[in-house]
Amino acid sequence: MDFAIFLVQLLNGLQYGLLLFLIASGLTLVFGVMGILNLAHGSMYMVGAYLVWYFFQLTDQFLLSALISAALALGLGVLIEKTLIHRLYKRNHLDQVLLTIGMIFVFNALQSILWGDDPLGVPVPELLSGSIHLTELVEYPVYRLFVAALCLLLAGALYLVINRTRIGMLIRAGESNREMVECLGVNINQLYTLVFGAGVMLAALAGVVAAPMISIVPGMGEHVLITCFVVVVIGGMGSIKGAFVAALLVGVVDTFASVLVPGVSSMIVYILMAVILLIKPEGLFSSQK
Amino acid sequence: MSESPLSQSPSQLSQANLAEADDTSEAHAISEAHAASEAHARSESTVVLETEGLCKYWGGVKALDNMSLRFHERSLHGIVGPNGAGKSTLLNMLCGTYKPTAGRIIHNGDCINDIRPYDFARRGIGRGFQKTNIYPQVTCLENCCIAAQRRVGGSFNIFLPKNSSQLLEEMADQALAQVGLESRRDEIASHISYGEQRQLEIAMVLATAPSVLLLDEPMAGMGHEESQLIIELLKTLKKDYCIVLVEHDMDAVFELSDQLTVMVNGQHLITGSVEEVRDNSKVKEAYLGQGDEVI
Amino acid sequence: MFFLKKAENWFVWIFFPLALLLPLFLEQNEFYVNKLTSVVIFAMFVMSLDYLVGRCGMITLGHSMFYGLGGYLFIMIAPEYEAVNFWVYTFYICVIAALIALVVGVIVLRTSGIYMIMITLAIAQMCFYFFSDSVEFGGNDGLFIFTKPDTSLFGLSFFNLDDPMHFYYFCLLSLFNCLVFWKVVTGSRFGRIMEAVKDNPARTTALGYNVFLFRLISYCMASALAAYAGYLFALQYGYVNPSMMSWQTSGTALVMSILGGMGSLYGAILGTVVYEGLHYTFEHLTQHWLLLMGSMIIAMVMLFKSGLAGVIDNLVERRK
Amino acid sequence: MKKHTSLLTLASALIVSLAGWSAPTAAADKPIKVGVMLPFSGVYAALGDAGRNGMKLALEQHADKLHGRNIEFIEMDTEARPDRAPEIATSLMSQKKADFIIGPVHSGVAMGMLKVLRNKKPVVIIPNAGANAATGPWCAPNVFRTSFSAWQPSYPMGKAALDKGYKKVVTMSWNYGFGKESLAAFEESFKAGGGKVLKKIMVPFPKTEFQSYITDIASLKPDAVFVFFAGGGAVKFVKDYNAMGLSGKIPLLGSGFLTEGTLTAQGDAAEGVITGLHYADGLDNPANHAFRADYEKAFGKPADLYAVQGYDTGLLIAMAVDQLKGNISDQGKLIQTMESLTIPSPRGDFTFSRAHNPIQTIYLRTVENGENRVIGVAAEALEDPARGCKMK
Repeated sequence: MDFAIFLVQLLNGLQYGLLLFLIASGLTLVFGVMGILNLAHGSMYMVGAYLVWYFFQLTDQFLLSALISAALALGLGVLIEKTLIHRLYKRNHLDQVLLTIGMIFVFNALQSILWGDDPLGVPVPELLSGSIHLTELVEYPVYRLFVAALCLLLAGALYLVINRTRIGMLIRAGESNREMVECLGVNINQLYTLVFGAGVMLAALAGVVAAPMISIVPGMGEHVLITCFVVVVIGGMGSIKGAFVAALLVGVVDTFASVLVPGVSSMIVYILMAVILLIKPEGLFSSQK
Repeated sequence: MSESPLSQSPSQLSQANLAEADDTSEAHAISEAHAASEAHARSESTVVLETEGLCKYWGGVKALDNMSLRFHERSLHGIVGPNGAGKSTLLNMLCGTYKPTAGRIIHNGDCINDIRPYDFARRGIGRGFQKTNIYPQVTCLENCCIAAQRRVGGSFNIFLPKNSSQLLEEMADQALAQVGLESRRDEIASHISYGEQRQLEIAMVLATAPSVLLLDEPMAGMGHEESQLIIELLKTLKKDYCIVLVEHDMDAVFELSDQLTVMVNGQHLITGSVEEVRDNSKVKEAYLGQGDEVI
Repeated sequence: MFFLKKAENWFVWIFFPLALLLPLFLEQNEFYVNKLTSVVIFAMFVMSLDYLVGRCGMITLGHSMFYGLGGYLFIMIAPEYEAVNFWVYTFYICVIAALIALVVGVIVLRTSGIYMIMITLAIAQMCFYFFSDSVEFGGNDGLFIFTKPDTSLFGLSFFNLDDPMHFYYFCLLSLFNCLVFWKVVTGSRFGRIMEAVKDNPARTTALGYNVFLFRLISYCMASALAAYAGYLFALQYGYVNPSMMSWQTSGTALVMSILGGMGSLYGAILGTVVYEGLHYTFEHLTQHWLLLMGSMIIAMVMLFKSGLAGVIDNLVERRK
Repeated sequence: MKKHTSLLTLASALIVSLAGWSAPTAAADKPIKVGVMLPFSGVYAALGDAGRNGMKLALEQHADKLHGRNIEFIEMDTEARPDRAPEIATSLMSQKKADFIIGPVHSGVAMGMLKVLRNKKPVVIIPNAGANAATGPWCAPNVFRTSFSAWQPSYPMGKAALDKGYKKVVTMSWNYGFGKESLAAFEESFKAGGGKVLKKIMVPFPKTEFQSYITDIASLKPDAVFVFFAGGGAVKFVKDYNAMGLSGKIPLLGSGFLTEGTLTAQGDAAEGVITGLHYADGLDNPANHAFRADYEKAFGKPADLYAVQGYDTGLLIAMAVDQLKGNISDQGKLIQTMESLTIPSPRGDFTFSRAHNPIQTIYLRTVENGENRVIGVAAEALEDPARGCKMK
């Protein structure tokens, strides 16, 4: 592997990792603040991709479709929290697992009924459709760089929100001590609704920005779910910073392993997770004590 | 359990004599009736548990620094200090939850630094927790059965029915009787009052037949009357066991302790009789300096 | 005697006689017998998971690994074209599975909660990909078992594995034995401490018990019985496939177990039967059965606090 | 109140599940029972749907040739889960007493299904799954296939690549049975003609992160790339290949599934991809034109390969029933009749080999303006070698 190719691969890995982070951040946020294990998180990613495809068919405007989809996802998240999740805070994790598995079924069925089972695609927006020459053969599409930049931007924004705002303070407080937040006189219900909605929106947003790069197919949510859980666990449940580091780690390791050690590439992320959990049983940056 | 005085090292002897001297005066203050017998018991007492230069660092923070203490048989050793003084850290190390960074823990003459956490209980070091720590969904009797079963054995037998042993039940009943919870025998543990739950916790430790009882704030969060119950209970128990008591309730500690250690910021400040400690200027300084607690 | 709780007693006395008689009405129909057999086999697997999660507090999403291994181990250790003894190989498979669980458990049981879920998942996925990528074990398409084992014991053959009815009754007996076994275990001195470990590991350590060892033993037992169920599944159709080890299999089993009422053991049977029954019905009702299934699961979790067993418990207690 | 609702839900759950178990098995002798086991949910749902539609279209069109016998369809969702295959197959055979069993799409499911159905009463017609074994070591008198073996579309591509002057190629596919068999068939003819395979990349199924592999291909600089992917993976691969700037520089060849039913989603990225397959949408023959018009009219969307295969399955049933004048009770005769048929398929006429796999023409196609255009014939009347099949 010469150096130029090495750099391209590194870029591949980082870009994949950043997208993973975008999906995983919502998952870890919801778990960290609310203690909810949302197995239907992957379905939200799927919903985002299908929504943007649908609105793109109607409007032919990618940006507009993306905004509508994100807003709808936020609404969906709030709705789910208000109607279902809300009643389960006092129950144990396993009931939440059962509920969210039920939700996976429902979303998969709705997807099949509403949008059919053919693989779908969304074209890359005109403005971002160019590509940059990296080596004599390899080009890098501008859209992917844009997605990487967007993910970085969102990561930065999340960092600022969590560390610099009042809501962020409550979220941090919630991560370390859930009862305490209630003592602060905060309306915990509103905070939870907001956080769950935001989590769903982040996942859907990932689906939206990924849509032009991927094929939109049934079952896409489940594939991504497991990888996301790996990322979240490596990073330490509930830690946004951990999810960021872990996502990049998984992205880069997976990319290089698939080329260098193809024999174990199917297992590499699991091996990575197992090793990290053996060294640090609570993940890299656990906030739960 | 009782060793002959001949086997004691000179230092232990002097310690014992010291304790005796302290005790007579203190015993006066508590109860004249028991004074004679207690003084007698103390004079023969031996060191059961001992720490030598015990340290615990969390990263760069010294939670506990160079702590050397001796805990005697059939006596109650109180440990006080402001919040964050390292009392719970000390207790957690004495029962094996934390491993010491440096120093030694000696039980009946053996260094037990490196034994497994569960082996502490097997050696007779039983502990109660700061927060109530029982099995809330089963009966009080069952709580004590779980504790006593280790003595009966068969815990790895997957075919031996759990209620097959008369002996086990007797042991559990006896432990309940010791703390005066016979009447609550068949109640679900989470249904009895908070004070009773603390008593139950002590009963569970007793059911393991310990020689040392490590108690972490058994009176925390209790009303006056409930506290009084525990105080009476501890007074009885200290006739038979070596008790290490971490407690915030100063009145109770002064009333109960044979020996008293004051800790500040992980450091050992003073160990002595209640009077010695009460009159010590360093102690007053430390507490007044902290400002949040006054003796 | 074993079934102390009233609801449990009722369930056992209704379910098993019913299950015994049912095939007599379905004799002409091989499919129903086969379907019932696979439900009974899966219930055994779910029960072992139910013990692990509900009675030991160890939540695993990698239990399907042992289910799949039950089938694959047979293929690995038995000669391809020679009938081996069923009982001997049952013993082998359970022992080997327990040994594997011993090694895996030493790694896995260092963690707990969500981290344990994930690390068990990771190990199961590795195992899944090992078989799925392998050439010699048929890869993604799976493998056939050409020769079914011979079931004679001391020269006497009680039943024939190729006869679906025989096989069904044998599996039903196995299920009953499993239930009794788990009841005995949970009612034993070991079970008492295991329960204590689940409720309060710190306290149990402080009482002088080696918590890790209790967990490890339970993990090995549950894994061995999961492998046994997988072994029976492989024998039913003579076919193994890596999808037996997929995380979806673990997930389904977990759903059945929660649905039935976590930790109630007999709830595992209840959960499996109801889940499979609903699945079967909805599937024949509409192509979009997933929608009905999902809604049903959501409805049940919202309404029943401790699964179906909890509902039955309440009913029976109220009548008292 | 709350107790009541929960009770009701419980009761209904129990009743519904019990009702399921005790569904009556009334067996009317009259209609011909066609059991369908295709995936109607999950990743392969689109394929299952198209196959079923095609088959129904054929049987409706030829309803007059069934000698008064009706067709009763029994549809089962395999969910593409191999572990469920034996159960569903038994259900169709013993419970529903199906005369024909149609399925599946997924090769793993095919293996589990054949385990149960080989040499049994129902006649099995495989409308898609291409595992070589089904008409190889696992062939059986009662098992027919109207689609292809994995070997068929890939084998001629080796020669086609050599003809175009490609000497060094990289091959790539998902690491599962069908992918491996496709690559092996390609290599068989490619190596025999003196070609060299630089690297064989097996991607774990169902991973769709292809960028690192494509970068790897770029670093190897082969003359061409031969791949097998299908469905969503094919869309993603072709898009990634184009996005990384390789299309137009390193020609992309593939087993035909790379561009079947995926072209809309692939968009411009698929332009110029060369594939081999036994069918192409734009195939110029009367049967195809008629079929495509009818299909679009009936289902409101254009037909694809999977619909054609389903259609031929329907044709096969209809023609066999017609020849036997509606009496299909003698399995031996039925099989004999089916073996002798020439199917007037939209892909061109085909007959069955001794292993019951179609002997068919493989077309060479390229993507132009979002359509698979036939640019030649890769192999005329190609017969699968049926290695390991002991049937005469």
